[in-house]
Amino acid sequence: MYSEKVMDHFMNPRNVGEIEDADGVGQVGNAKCGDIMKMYLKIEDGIIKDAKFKTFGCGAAVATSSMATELIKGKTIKEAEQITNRVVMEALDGLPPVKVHCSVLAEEAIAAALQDYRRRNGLEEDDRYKGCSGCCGGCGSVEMHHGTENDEEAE
Amino acid sequence: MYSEKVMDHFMNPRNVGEIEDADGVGQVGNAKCGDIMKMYLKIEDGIIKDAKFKTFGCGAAVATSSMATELIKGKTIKEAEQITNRVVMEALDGLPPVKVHCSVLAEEAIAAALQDYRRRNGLEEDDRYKGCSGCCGGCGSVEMHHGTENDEEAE
Amino acid sequence: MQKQIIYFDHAATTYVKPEVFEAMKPYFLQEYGNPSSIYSIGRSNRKAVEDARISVAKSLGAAEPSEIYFTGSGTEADNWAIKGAAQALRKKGKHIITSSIEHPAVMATCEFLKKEGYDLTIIPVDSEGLVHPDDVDKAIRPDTVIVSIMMANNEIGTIQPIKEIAQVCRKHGVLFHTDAVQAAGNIPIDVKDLGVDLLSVSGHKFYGPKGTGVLYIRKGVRIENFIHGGHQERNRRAGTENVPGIVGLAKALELAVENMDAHTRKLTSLRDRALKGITERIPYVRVNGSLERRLPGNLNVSFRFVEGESVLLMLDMKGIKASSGSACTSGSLDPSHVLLAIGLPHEIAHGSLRLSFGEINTEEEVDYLVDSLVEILDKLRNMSPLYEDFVKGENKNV
Amino acid sequence: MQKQIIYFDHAATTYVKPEVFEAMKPYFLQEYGNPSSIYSIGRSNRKAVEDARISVAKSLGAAEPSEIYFTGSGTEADNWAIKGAAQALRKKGKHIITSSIEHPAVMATCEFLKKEGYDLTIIPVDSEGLVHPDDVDKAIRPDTVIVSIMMANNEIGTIQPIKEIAQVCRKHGVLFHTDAVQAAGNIPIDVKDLGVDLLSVSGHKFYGPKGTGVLYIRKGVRIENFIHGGHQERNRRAGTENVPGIVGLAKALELAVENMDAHTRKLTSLRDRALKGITERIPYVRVNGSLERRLPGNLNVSFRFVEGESVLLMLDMKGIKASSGSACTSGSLDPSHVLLAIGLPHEIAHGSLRLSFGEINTEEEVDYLVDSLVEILDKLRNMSPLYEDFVKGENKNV
Ligand SMILES: Cc1ncc(COP(=O)(O)O)c(C=O)c1O
Ligand SMILES: Cc1ncc(COP(=O)(O)O)c(C=O)c1O
Repeated sequence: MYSEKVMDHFMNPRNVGEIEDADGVGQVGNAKCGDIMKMYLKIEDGIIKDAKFKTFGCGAAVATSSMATELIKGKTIKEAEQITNRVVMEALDGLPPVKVHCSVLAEEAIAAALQDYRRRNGLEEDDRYKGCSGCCGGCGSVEMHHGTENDEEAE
Repeated sequence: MYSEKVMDHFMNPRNVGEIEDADGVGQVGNAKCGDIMKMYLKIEDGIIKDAKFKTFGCGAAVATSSMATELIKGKTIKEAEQITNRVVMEALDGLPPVKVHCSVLAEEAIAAALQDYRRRNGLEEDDRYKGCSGCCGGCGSVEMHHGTENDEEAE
Repeated sequence: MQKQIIYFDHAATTYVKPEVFEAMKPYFLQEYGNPSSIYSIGRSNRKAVEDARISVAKSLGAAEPSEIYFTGSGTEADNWAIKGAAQALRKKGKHIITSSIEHPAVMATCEFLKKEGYDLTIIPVDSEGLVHPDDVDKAIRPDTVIVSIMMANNEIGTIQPIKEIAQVCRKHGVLFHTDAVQAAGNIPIDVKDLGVDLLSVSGHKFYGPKGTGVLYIRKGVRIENFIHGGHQERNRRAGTENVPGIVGLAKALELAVENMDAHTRKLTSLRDRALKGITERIPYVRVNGSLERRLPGNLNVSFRFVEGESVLLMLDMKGIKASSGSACTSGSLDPSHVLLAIGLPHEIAHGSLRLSFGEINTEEEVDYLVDSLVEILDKLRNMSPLYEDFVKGENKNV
Repeated sequence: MQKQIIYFDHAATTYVKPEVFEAMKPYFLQEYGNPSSIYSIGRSNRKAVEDARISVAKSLGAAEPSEIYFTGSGTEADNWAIKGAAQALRKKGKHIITSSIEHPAVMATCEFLKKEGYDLTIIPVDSEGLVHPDDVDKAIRPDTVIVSIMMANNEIGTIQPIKEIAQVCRKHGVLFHTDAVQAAGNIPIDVKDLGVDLLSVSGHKFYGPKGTGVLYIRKGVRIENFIHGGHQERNRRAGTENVPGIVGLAKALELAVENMDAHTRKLTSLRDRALKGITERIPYVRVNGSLERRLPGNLNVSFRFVEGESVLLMLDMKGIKASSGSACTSGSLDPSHVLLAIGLPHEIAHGSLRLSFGEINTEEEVDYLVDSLVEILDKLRNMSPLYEDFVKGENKNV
């Protein structure tokens, strides 16, 4: 079902973790849909010096997170904005049709983290980023995603 | 599907043929249903001295004809009248349900031949015999069976 | 009574070819996973199913593998096509067209829909068993939802002008289904060239396994699902895939298409040999169906004055397996509806024999068949009151 | 990554046992005749089918072999039972009752009928997945035509009080169907004692072949046919009989019933060993379904903060095959409707794993599974933003 590249990035994900003093943090998706991506960026002089992620989700979600962080590291913000879900998918040698939404999530997670960076730095917000298109139609803005439905107790 | 007895009487039918100077001849069934039995009886002093048959029909039709002639040979007319389809079937170790009508036909062929004998000899006709019950519901009296739908040309 | 079995009933069912069996085997014992599973044992199964789909698509000339749906039988494919189309197009109308010589899988399905309130037009056939496209043209109404005409008949082997009928249907914008259960693997099929919308196949007519079938659904054609449930077959036919069955069907069809020329030559030659022997040596015989537009392996003859089952049983005692009408309808008292439809009187229809030749048959077997028939017909006619009447009538005429 | 495969997904499908395969084999290659034929090769097939029917009747406790109908899958049996009853009883009404944890084969069939204008009542289950007979009692209306409640659930293994539900239905004179696809061959079934009217079975859940099923129809119960066509199965299910499949299903069920005690002991012990290992060594785990009324081989657990497919894939990399929810529904984005029905929040339902043990499994395999899960959960939770939030929250609370 998954390409070898996907399986490689799933089994050996690059850039897993947090960045304590991140310059931008974005989280998209929600637990209801089964996918949450949280992206941490370290940005210096408009260049993405480091990127890390945490992901709750399926194999494709983990692999696209991993690939997306790989693709944006060392890029300028402008360049990072060009990393669409299509680019991530191609870098992974494709995804099964039912998993395409995961790559959309990766694109949106980057966008959300960049938006957070702009906001923190008083930069003009990118009106291209209108919030997540929604893995399952239920998503709203970045803030809304954060921590939703994450407070129920497992027995 | 058929018992060994049925197959034996089908493959080696007893009493096939005509009796030139028969005392009673009966024919039942019709070609439309795929079964016709013609029974010839030689009767002396109220005893069936000989019985022969010709049958157009399936394995069960041939076997019941054969068994029926065997059963009535040497019997008095009264005794022969007791040979119901059930008796013929039992003597053959049974028939598949869809073939039970063939044994009815055998009973009726005997009855028709005996009726013919009575008629020829001015004896009282047996009101028990009302004509064939019909292998396929389409039959009427003995006369009607005779030769019906038997005149179409094969190409 | 000889011990060896001579099988002339390949239209009823075929054995599974050893190559086909070998292809199926691993999917029973080792590669048994569920194709819907995401792990690797399930994935190899998934691949086997999708490879089979590609292969069947190629064998039938489909534009895309996604037009191929695996079913549990030819009958299921027929039910699905007709009921599914009727249901999907309810708003358009409730009129169905079929022919008078369809297999019960189509005929009983149409009769069921008739009971449900559908109008049913049954197109007659000519004396060779052919449907005339013009008759279809005339029968189509604005409320017609589907036309179902079989590609090749299972009893008399007649091959219909499917391409022409498909054109008529397309002209009217009406869905066209063909039951190709007897055709598939026996004559070339190219669904694109034929222009059909729906086409049914059954695995066990070309040396594949029983309990397997295919419904071809042309891309863009929407019919209602028939078996509802899980997401198998792209949400259109539910039930855990019969992986060995699917692999076997595809392999068998592949082999059949590969060997089509040799198969046709061999079966036609056996058929013609039998035909010649029978008609030369047995009087009062009628050959049923078209001699030109005919399945290579099919021969259907009527022997006057005798009844078919008797002939079959006596052949069976000689080790020869054949059929009288369709195997499916044995047990019924009525003679074959197909033989009646081509105009045979009942008593002659009753005396009919279907011989369907296959790849294992030999000329020696055919010669033995003819010898056996000569002997059997002699015996049965001597036992027949109809023959007696006929001979007496003849003698009178002399 | 180890090469050997460890299969813990027997609820999705099983391999075919070698004895079963051997029983099927002759019907592919030698005894290939059509059971509807009258000649001897067909007759031996007929006998094989009828012997299988007798055997299945015995295995299920049916009063008569004639109550057993062979189908092309468990899904087909479910479709037939529900649609057939609905159609036959249309005059009585258009109300159907089912439960919230049915397999898609039942659920999608009911949804289809709903689209056709039927009223559908879906009975909820409690937190263990149990249907309460009282709820069925209350749901039955004068226009109810059928109640369909599964015998044992495919995801959480819960066994329903079928006898009690059947009594409720009988009291009201309403037909009762149970999908026993997961139950058959795994727990004892006695249709007479249960008092059900209709019961579905699938061959590939107890080491029999895929693409085979059974519908038990109690004597006297009249439902409309589902697959129309030839006269097979006493005119009630058309299509050339899948003789090897039927023989295989019967043989597999026979073996399962014979070995039921040992099977139950072994699977329960493996299941309990896994349960103990997992709950002792992994925190934040929830066990789903009843521990008392449960299929012996079923274990269903939810791991908080992680997503099920990731767990499955990592297990797969270690050679371990399991399932997350039902195999049939993988490919869907929604978490299992069964887990939601027993009250799990979405995110916890997403992190669920179904382990279904089988006769080939060993204690060593179970121990390896537990070790693997410990390692995998550690890795995935470290990658999970939900776990990060949870830990930070915990820390804050300290
Ligand atoms: C409870 C239940 N019902 C029905 C089915 C469908 O059976 P089949 O796959 O044979 O169609 C399954 C399994 O797939 C099942 O687990
Ligand atoms: C023309 C035709 N259609 C349909 C069928 C039904 O196929 P199956 O037996 O696979 O259901 C048959 C044969 O049985 C057939 O000959």
